[in-house]
Amino acid sequence: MHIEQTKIVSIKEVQSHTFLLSIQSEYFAGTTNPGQFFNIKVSDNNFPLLRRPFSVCDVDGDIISFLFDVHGEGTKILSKKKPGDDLDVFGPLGNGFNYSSDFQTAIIVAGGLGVAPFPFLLKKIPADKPVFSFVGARNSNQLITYGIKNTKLSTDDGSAGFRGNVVQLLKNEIHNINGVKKIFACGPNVMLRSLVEWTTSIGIETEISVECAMACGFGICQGCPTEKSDKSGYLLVCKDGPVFNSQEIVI
Amino acid sequence: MHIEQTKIVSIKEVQSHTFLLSIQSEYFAGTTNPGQFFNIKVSDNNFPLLRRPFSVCDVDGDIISFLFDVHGEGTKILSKKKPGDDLDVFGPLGNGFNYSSDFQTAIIVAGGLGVAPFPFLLKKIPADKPVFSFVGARNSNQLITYGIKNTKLSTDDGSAGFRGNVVQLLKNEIHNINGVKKIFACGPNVMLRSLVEWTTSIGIETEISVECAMACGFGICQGCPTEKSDKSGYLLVCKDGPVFNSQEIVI
Amino acid sequence: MKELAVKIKDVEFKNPVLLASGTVGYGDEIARFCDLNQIGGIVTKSLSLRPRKGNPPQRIVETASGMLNAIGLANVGVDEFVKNKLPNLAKYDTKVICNIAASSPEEYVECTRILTTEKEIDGFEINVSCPNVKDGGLEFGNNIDAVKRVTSGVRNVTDKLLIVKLSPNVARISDFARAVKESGGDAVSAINTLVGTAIDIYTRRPKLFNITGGLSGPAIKPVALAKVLEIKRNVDIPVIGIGGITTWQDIIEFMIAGASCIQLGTINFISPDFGSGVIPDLLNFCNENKIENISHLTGSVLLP
Amino acid sequence: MKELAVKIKDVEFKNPVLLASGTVGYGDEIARFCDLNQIGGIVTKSLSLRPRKGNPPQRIVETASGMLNAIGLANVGVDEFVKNKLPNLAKYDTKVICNIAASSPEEYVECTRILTTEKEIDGFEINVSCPNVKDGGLEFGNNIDAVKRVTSGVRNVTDKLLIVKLSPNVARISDFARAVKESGGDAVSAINTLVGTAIDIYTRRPKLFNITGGLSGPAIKPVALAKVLEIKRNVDIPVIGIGGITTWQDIIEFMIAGASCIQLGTINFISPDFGSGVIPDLLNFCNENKIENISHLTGSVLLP
Ligand SMILES: Cc1cc2nc3c(=O)[nH]c(=O)nc-3n(C[C@H](O)[C@H](O)[C@H](O)COP(=O)(O)OP(=O)(O)OC[C@H]3O[C@@H](n4cnc5c(N)ncnc54)[C@H](O)[C@@H]3O)c2cc1C
Ligand SMILES: Cc1cc2nc3c(=O)[nH]c(=O)nc-3n(C[C@H](O)[C@H](O)[C@H](O)COP(=O)(O)OP(=O)(O)OC[C@H]3O[C@@H](n4cnc5c(N)ncnc54)[C@H](O)[C@@H]3O)c2cc1C
Ligand SMILES: Cc1cc2nc3c(=O)[nH]c(=O)nc-3n(C[C@H](O)[C@H](O)[C@H](O)COP(=O)(O)O)c2cc1C
Ligand SMILES: Cc1cc2nc3c(=O)[nH]c(=O)nc-3n(C[C@H](O)[C@H](O)[C@H](O)COP(=O)(O)O)c2cc1C
Ligand code: FES
Ligand code: FES
Repeated sequence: MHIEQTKIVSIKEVQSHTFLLSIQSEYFAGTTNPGQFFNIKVSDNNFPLLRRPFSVCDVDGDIISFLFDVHGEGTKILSKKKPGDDLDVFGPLGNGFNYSSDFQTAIIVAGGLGVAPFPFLLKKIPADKPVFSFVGARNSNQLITYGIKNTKLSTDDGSAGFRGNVVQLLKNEIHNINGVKKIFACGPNVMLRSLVEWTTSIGIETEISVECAMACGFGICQGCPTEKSDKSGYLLVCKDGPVFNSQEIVI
Repeated sequence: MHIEQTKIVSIKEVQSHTFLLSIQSEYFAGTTNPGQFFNIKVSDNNFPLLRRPFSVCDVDGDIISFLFDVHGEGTKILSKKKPGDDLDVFGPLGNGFNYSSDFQTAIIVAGGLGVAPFPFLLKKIPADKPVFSFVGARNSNQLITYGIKNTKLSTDDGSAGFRGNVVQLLKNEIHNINGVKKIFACGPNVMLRSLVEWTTSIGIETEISVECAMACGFGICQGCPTEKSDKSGYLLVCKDGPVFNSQEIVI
Repeated sequence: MKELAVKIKDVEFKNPVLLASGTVGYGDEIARFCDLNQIGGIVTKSLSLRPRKGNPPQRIVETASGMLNAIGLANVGVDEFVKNKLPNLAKYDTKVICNIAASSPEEYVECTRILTTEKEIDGFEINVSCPNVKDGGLEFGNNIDAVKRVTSGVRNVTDKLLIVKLSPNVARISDFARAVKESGGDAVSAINTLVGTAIDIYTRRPKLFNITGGLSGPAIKPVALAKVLEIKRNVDIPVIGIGGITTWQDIIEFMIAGASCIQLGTINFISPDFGSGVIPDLLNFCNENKIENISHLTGSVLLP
Repeated sequence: MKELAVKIKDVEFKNPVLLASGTVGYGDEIARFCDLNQIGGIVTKSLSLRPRKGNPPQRIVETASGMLNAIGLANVGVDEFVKNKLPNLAKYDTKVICNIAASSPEEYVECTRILTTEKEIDGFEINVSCPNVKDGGLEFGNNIDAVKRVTSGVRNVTDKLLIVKLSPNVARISDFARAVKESGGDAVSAINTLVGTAIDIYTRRPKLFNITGGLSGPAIKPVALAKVLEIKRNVDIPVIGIGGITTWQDIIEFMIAGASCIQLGTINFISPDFGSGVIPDLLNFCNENKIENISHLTGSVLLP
């Protein structure tokens, strides 16, 4: 991990308010694992003060991409950047997905912008292992499937795919999926919570990428605690995560 | 005076670190006098918090121009704007030059970026009155003569024009200028002070445009006092100025 | 617009948005931008018995998301105010609160005695907390007994709404709020500015003639909010929240923390139209969240 | 680089740049970015006798040019620090200051007694000012007698450099600095964070689990600077300046105001390389301005 002044190669609005930002960095491209994140300074002044964390979305040659939503002031500033602009990027940070563990079939579960870390993960999952993806959103306008393959959709209002949430959809479909399964999930905490409750009960290994407020992103501020499952203390989302095995923490 | 969301028509670096910014506004073009200023919000967030004051440099049709130097963070942000960008402009503010008083010959005295208010003033001075301009700077790289006519130059280091300051230059040249004179001056306080000392002693009417720290720019914060000549209290630079008759205030 | 009306003592403010002392003069200039008929009230620049010139320049320094000021209570004085400023303010359908600053308890009382007979004045805000004058101001604001003396002295000469504006530059602001309540004050305003400074590193001189100044603006919002919350948790007195408000969300946040009304300060310098412009946003929030009257927000913070 | 050396008591810091407690842990992670050999010193996260888990999330909220934290003194405890953290710190050619936080005067003394025998520790910073724990912290910081008791208690068990870190959440910080001096302390650090809060307007809950937190970052710089100046004008004791430093100019400004050394806090989260990166800028300033030793800046402010 280091801090690099990168150049923006491209920035595209892939969906209303959702942007795909690409930067060039040999070092980052060579050292990043799916599920890791970068802490980006969106301005060169005090506003906003803190860096903003974004999961790596994809790596292609020496191009790194991030998929982000315009949420508040920081992402608004980011969305207005232009190709050629400088970008101060710190990473790669945290621990990514473990895609080489002992499973036969990968299942991707993404809520909303939770798809962000998966294009890169999908590239890394060994080609002989089938992948099934489940993506959910409130409605069809908010469905993002950028870079995801073999996908089943759900929307809360039924405007696309299954009507209901993505965990229900997965429950309905799981019997069609064979082999020793491993779930990789990212999305809102409520989604992760209901997913993990269920996968724990039926014993499917699950890795989740967790979000929370962060200041430093690399373990010096203690600002991003998440409770250990045994309640003996806290792990740090930025350093011990953001990807956790669902058994490690209380989500 | 009002607040208007204007569009930037053009922005050019006329000299290293000096920019000419033009916006479009019928209202401003129709209501502004030379020497008045505008208070510009250079960002749409808290950084920087306060507006930045700039003298009107020129008005051409419905195009208003400002000439500015990159000084600190605010002007840095401003210098990076692009044609088509929005700009939040408040004005016209304060009182401008009185160019219709009873004089026969106008003398412009500008130090550094003090030339800013004069292109517009020169347009307004009745055509039958001759104008002599004196512009000074540290060295030839810092000399700005944008929009100024009939100009004599001075530089501290002699790299262009007269070697010395602009007030000395004027003293040397004043005997060549005939008629009832009126001086219009803008520049650093030290320059204005030495100018006014001399013009008071020889009785030439002098108007000076003064700069100081400002918060509101329209008289509500009391942040911009300048002492009255009789020391009985303060005038406000933003509301009673920024152009003062040199006899009104202690510069 | 009854949804937005707020009552403190017997004064009904049209809505909880007031303009803060020292940031709108006596209403003359701001009225071109902020429709005073649309807002709850306006608080005058601090008035003293006699006019004050204020401090020599430099009076203002910008800081990160904030500004320092050391105006030094420049004001026209009570008499000139009544003669030439109040008539203009009286034209608007809004509440007029006179802020008073003085160098002695007697001067506070004297100012109030003179002003209270003016029917256009709806209440007083006693400024015991200005950090920028030698005499008066902070010395009172840091001394509970002085605050009590001033409050009860002023209470004796007026039946109108009596607000005391507290200094944040103390260890426990709620002790001062309690003192105000016990001495007959009707409400407290929190906060005035925080003491701060800035130095020119080349000349090595303070940037402000007064050496220190008062910090205001978004930078201080978290501090102001904590002070409002502290008062609300400890003392049963209406609080007027002030400090760094620049959005309608900030106003709601202050009310949830405990404010009955709020005041807008530094934002007037940047967006002089914010005061009246924000009213529809407040109305909208109340409607969307089915809040019958905005005062139901006051102190509604849910604490663990 | 002798131009930058600064001495407090018998500890010679290579330069006035220290890393502030709680913002660099025990030096492990920051060392990848900031070359600890290049800076004056590092102050550890506050240590307590036993390990502390700290507060549940949310512990952090960003604010205008600042941030609130309510970490709650999460730390490994004195024993674990000596066993597993100190050896790593000892590898660097820099001064190591242990910051201590405790719930009782006795615990402060006990921690110091244990740590003072470690030769790798150059001094102590006693944190009487953490706003984020129920027991200890602010209560001590607001009480002059408690500060005196803690200072003299700790003084009794160590001859090493003894710094007391003061709370800004008091009316007159210089009274506390005087108390420290009178009780045998060698220096004071100013400031710790300001108490602040933030509320979610939709859930109406404080954003921080702890309700309030400590405000740090550029927003507080003017306040911190005023506190340093206040101490310098009133008490003859070395001051370590802290609060909102993000540029080399800020460091110079704090020194001119009265700081002997400074500490970097929040900036480490944004630019972890700032600590060592800023040293050449300081050197440059001294050379350009013909300042033989940077300590000549300390307290050199020119007041009217
Ligand atoms: C490890 C990690 C990976 C992420 N990956 C992505 C991604 O790939 N794409 C994407 O669009 N977004 C991602 N996010 C979320 C993204 O960081 C936020 O949307 C962004 O910070 C919003 O910034 P803003 O200034 O626009 O919003 P604002 O709401 O104005 O400001 C954000 C502020 O809120 C705080 N905050 C509070 N809760 C949270 C939370 N749960 N998550 C983040 N910040 C919080 C932050 O500390 C920050 O200071 C990720 C977050 C984390 C922690
Ligand atoms: C009436 C008036 C007219 C002006 N016209 C022009 C112009 O036409 N062209 C031009 O280039 N500049 C002009 N200036 C100066 C210009 O406003 C400043 O250069 C600009 O504010 C710098 O902003 P910054 O953020 O880049 O600099 P910074 O130094 O980072 O910030 C400026 C801050 O310094 C404060 N400040 C302190 N002293 C002064 C002072 N003497 N003048 C201005 N601000 C001060 C301001 O309040 C502001 O908060 C004018 C100033 C005034 C008052
Ligand atoms: C330039 C200026 C002048 C002020 N003058 C006064 C004053 O005369 N009396 C007073 O009680 N408060 C005065 N204040 C304090 C404000 O009323 C308000 O309490 C403070 O600025 C915090 O609010 P804000 O952050 O919204 O500005 C002044 C503030 C500023 C910025
Ligand atoms: C996340 C965080 C944790 C902190 N923890 C401690 C602590 O454990 N002990 C302490 O004395 N100060 C602590 N502080 C206060 C800092 O040391 C410093 O005094 C304060 O942040 C102001 O400096 P800054 O504005 O440069 O951050 C902490 C600050 C932050 C931001
Ligand atoms: S964000 Fe600072 S420790 Fe995790
Ligand atoms: S800048 Fe506010 S009164 Fe002049």
